[in-house]
Amino acid sequence: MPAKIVFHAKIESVSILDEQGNFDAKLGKDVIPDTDVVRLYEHMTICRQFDEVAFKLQRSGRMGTYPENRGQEAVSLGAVYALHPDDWLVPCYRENCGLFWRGLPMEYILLHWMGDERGNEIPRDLYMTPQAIPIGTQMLHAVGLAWAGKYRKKDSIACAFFGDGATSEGDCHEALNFAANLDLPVVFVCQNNGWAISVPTKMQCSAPTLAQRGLAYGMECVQCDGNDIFAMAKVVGEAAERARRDHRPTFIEALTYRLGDHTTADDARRYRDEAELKKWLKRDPLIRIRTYLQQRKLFDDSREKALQARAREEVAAAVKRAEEIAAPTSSDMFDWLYAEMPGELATQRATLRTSGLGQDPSQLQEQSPAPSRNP
Amino acid sequence: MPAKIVFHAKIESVSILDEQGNFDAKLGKDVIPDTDVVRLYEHMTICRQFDEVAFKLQRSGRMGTYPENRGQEAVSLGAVYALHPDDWLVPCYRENCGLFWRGLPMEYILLHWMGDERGNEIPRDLYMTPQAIPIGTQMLHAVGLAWAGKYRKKDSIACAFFGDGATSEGDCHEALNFAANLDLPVVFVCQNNGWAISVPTKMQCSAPTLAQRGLAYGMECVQCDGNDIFAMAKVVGEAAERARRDHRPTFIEALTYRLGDHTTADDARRYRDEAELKKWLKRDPLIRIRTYLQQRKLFDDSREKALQARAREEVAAAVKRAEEIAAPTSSDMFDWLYAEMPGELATQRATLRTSGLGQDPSQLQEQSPAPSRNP
Amino acid sequence: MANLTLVQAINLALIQEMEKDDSVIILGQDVGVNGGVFRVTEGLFKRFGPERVVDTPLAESGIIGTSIGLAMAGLRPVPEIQFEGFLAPAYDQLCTHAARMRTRTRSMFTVPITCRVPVGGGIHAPELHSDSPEAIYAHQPGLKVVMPASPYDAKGLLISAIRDPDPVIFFEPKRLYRAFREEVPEDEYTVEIGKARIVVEGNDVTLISWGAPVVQCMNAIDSSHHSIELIDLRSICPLDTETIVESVRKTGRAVIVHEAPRNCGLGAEIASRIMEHCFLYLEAPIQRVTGFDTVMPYYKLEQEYLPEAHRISAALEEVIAYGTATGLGSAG
Amino acid sequence: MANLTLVQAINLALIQEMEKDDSVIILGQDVGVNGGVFRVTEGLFKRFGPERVVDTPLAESGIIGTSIGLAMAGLRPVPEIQFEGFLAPAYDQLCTHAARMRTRTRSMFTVPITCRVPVGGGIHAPELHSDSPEAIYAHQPGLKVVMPASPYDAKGLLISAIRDPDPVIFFEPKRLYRAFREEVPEDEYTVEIGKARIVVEGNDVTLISWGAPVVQCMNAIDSSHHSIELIDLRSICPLDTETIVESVRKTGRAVIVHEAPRNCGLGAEIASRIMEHCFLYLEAPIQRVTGFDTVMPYYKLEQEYLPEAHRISAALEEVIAYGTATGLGSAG
Ligand SMILES: Cc1ncc(C[n+]2csc(CCOP(=O)(O)OP(=O)(O)O)c2C)c(N)n1
Ligand SMILES: Cc1ncc(C[n+]2csc(CCOP(=O)(O)OP(=O)(O)O)c2C)c(N)n1
Ligand SMILES: [Mg+2]
Ligand SMILES: [Mg+2]
Repeated sequence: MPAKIVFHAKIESVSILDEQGNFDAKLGKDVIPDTDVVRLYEHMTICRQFDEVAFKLQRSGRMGTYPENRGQEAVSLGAVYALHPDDWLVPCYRENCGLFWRGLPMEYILLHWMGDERGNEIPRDLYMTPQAIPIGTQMLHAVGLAWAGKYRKKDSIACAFFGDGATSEGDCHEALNFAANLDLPVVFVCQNNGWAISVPTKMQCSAPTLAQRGLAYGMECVQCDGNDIFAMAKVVGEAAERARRDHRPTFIEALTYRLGDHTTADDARRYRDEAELKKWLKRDPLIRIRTYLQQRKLFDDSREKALQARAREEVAAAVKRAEEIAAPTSSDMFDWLYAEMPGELATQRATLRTSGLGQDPSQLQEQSPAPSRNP
Repeated sequence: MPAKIVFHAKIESVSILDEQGNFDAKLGKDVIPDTDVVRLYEHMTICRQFDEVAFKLQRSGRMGTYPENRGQEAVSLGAVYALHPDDWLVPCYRENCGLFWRGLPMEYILLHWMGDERGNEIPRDLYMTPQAIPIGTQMLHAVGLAWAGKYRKKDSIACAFFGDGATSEGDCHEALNFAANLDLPVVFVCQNNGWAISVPTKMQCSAPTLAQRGLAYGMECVQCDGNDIFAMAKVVGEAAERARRDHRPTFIEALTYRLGDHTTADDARRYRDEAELKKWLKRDPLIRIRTYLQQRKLFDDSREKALQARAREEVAAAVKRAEEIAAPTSSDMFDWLYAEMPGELATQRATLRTSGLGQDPSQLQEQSPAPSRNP
Repeated sequence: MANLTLVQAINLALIQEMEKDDSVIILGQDVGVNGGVFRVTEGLFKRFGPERVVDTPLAESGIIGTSIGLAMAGLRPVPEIQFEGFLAPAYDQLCTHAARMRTRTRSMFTVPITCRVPVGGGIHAPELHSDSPEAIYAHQPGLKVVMPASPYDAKGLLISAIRDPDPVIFFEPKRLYRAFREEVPEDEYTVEIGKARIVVEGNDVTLISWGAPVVQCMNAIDSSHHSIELIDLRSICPLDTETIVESVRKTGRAVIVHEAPRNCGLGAEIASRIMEHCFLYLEAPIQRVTGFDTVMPYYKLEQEYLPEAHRISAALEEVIAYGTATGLGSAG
Repeated sequence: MANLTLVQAINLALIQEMEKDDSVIILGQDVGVNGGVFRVTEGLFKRFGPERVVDTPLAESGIIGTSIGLAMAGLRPVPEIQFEGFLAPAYDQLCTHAARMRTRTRSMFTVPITCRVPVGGGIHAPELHSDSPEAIYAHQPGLKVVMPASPYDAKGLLISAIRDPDPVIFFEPKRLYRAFREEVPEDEYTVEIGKARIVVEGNDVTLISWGAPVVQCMNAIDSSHHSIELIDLRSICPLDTETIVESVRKTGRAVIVHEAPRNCGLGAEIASRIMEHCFLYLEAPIQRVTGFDTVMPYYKLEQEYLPEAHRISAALEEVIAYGTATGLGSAG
């Protein structure tokens, strides 16, 4: 058989609650109980409020660059909902909604974007790593975290989040490859939001799907509607189970969309078609889940009103907490470099200078000018 | 349709002349005319002799580390045979056979491993880049070379060679991704020889094939018998045509085997099963092509004898040429760094020192000790 | 003459070189329609089209690696890396290949790329958007490294870099992108790579810097009553030892200012060269006013990290005073 | 006590730390069955099994990146990078993450990895197998960098490195792997990171080096009739400024020797610190005997590139003679 087929593959795309509000009862069975759907909706609403307030903080000069999460909330929320509380979360910077669900106080994210490292001083029992600024690098950490869990025979796994752009970085490939070949329990969640700043996804991946990245590694891979919290929860739940049971990784492409600019430093109107945005505004994950609740009479306008008020309150309180934290002092720069501070650094810390340190003034008094040592 | 199939793929494996000498007449039709098969066989035989002699040169201290090519000759030879003379060849270090076919004088390879940069001073009209030592890095250069050809609206393409190990490097992924998304005419030839030093291929890729690496990029990909020169020529020929015609890249996994140690610094008995080696010795590409010729009476023992003599002669002559080249002089270190030599470097070159350069002795005479400039 | 910002001067240089030579092409992240995140390539996509101004995948090693291939084939690619922190993934291709290709092949292959990279702190950017890695690349033989501190030099140096037959890393101090304007000739001109510029002449002490801190040096000079000679290096590698040495032989004292951490920074190399060449002229230890030997902090503390004018002033005063009080003026 | 080569001393240290602490695991290319291309991990796979001695895919960024994750979870990974030339692909993970994680998270996450890397020239290896990139990593705050020059120090430093709560790059001078043997205690012991070793005491000049050139320095001393003090740094970062300064205040003269190119090499930092701290004691300009500012050549010329004993001797003689002839002994 000279030209035989040696490998077959197909990629599935999973959707449960679609844009029109249709719910696939079979696929969606038992994925999220109704009471949780309400809680998830409430949480998403608060996150949306957080996003708006963060944006305004930047605009009014109270915070640095901020990347809006708007429109992508269901991805991380559905994922984190489906995971165990001690599964590692390894985010990029559009996963606020999932991180808050896990329990991260909102002021941490604010502090981070306010240029304060204390925003990354995340309690270890939250099992999450700080936001990753260098794109595509954090997935390798997820692989290591998952590996450590396996080595210690723990039940925990790791879930890495990253964008479509991140899949172009070599580190992404190395992470997927390590996980696949070393049999490590990692769930890779790619938030395909259509853009990497101004560059459309097709320049990161001209293949029909991003999900098929995983085929290269013989990894399970699947596409799903990232604005559908049911699909997210289901797909991540299955991937997590596969990881826990078989130590096998999964690559998930979550189709979503960045409704805002890339960050507050960006202006998407320069490169993005208004029509595309309009189309996606209708697919807003928040609208979709609200429709679901309304259809089932699980939520109404009065609860919505109360929720909006609560959202405003909670976010305002978080802003207050973030802004009330005393500014860092210059010694903070030095105090966290190593477990023990080297002498030279201690001098720099004490003097806040890099010059003059060697000019021991006593030299001038005690010493006669450079004694000749030659015979 | 909630869980719809959004992508389908399959990988083919191509074989024309198999281990038993069976020739697939349909697939093999017009791939290599008989007269060329003879020439290719002769060339491979000479390369095999080159490999043996190079190995001995290392063992007798006349050359540094050398990576034997033995057993993999058909891969690069079949590929280069199928390409145009101005298609870029971007090799790793097991492509001697293909490079010599293109016209690289054998002494270049010797000089390289003798620790002499002149082994890389490859005439530009051979369209080949120097051997690549850092694994996985050269495929990006192939992408750039192909891009330049496309930009200049030339008909030429680039063909990159690399091992199974190289596919684990991030750069490999970036190269494939650039080629796929920017529509560049590159043929990627992966020599899957079973090992990366002591690490078996399954640690580089636990998927059923390495060929499926290409699926991640929506790239054409195919596996073929790398010890079958017909399969190589056919598959690369088709890929080259696709590149020239559509500017689309192809990923080819050539199944072959490293019959020797990794390099002369390695001892494969430490990690490799003798039985595996024995199995592959029977698949030696040289035996296979010889069988083909014998079956068709295109070659006989007397020609073989003459060929062996010619091989010894040609290789000995190459060794002589390499060894007769005068040793480099120390100034060679400096002369090729930049187009123009910076002043400080010229001083280092002239003095062969890095110390004392600033101690202008005239200072000692002309100057009185450090005049005070203060008022 | 036009009154341009540094961004505009670079933009103009790119336009002129691209019009002159069709082997010049631009590639990188967001350089196309978006005109670059700092708008340095604004308008070029429209002017030169998608074949010459190319948005690439998000992969720095890929951008530099393919640029190397493009250059080996005879083009003159001008890749942009978005921030200096993201030059790190390309470190391998730059140091392993770009820097060594000519030597390795004895000039059969060369790598005339100009890698543009915004550099340095001071703009309240997130983590890894404020570093100064110039010494890293200066330590790799085979690369050239430049960093202009003014619109005029930016244009002239960039044109030189693009025409240079070897790889040049062109660092653009982002803090100066729009900090001030300067008269810049509309015609093309070059500023020689490897030549420093004496910004202010003086006799008491030599102040040496490059990039954004040059402005801080100016501020320090403005507030001093001493006669300070300010040298803007412009080229990090090759380094203009001659200009530096000549100045320090005149002044007997030197202060070096840079944003990168002190340890193994370029300041150490400059101080060493001065010491080697001016040993008998030195009246005070050479001082380095630099970033601290700790990670560049998030932006709330970046001002404390950077070598701002007050720190430069303190060092200048100290160096000038050194030895004079105790009559040890000629002891050093 | 056992009479061990440097390779054996490292191997012993690995065994002892792995027996003591099951959070220590080894990962890298060919470290398993094959025992590493230099046989440094020989026998460990058999002894500790495939879960603790792990062959990985051929990807250096992957090796360091996953090690960072392992360390963040509380393990103490000891990744091996096969040659220093192939540390470059891991530069980004080392400098962007390993070095910054503690600072970025205010110690909530730490990265106690020990990255072992053979380093330096002199063994007739192919391209990119003979470089000395230590200054690059020293310039990145947050990393520690060490390089032993003897079996005794190798064992003690490696144990310190593995126990260190922060990332350490452990450079192993491959030219010394089997160059000589030394008595090494069989029990575990540590050599403190950040402390240099005075190898030979002397009064006329201070000779400073680390790694393989230490042996060349010894040869130069053996052939000299002067009283030379030899300091083996052992730790590149943190640097033991005190020991250096104390010595140079005694001798008034210094020569620094390293294999890396001179420009922006560690020698510049050391010379600068000496100049800053010993200005009034210096009787001659500090000299640097180093690799040249050109690409490390292929092996036919490597001996000409390396700072061999004759070049060290020449610099020593010159520095000692400096000033004495003309009576300028106290001028520096
Ligand atoms: C290594 C690296 N290169 C470049 C950047 C600059 N940058 C920040 S975000 C971004 C786009 C990321 O796109 P994607 O991964 O799709 O994530 P998204 O922002 O869409 O969520 C770029 C290029 C960076 N942060 N890191
Ligand atoms: C970046 C890099 N890492 C490590 C090495 C050391 N090394 C040389 S060859 C080799 C194995 C290469 O395996 P593969 O790509 O399969 O090629 P093969 O030798 O089997 O032809 C390794 C690890 C290297 N040269 N470059
Ligand atoms: Mg995106
Ligand atoms: Mg192989």
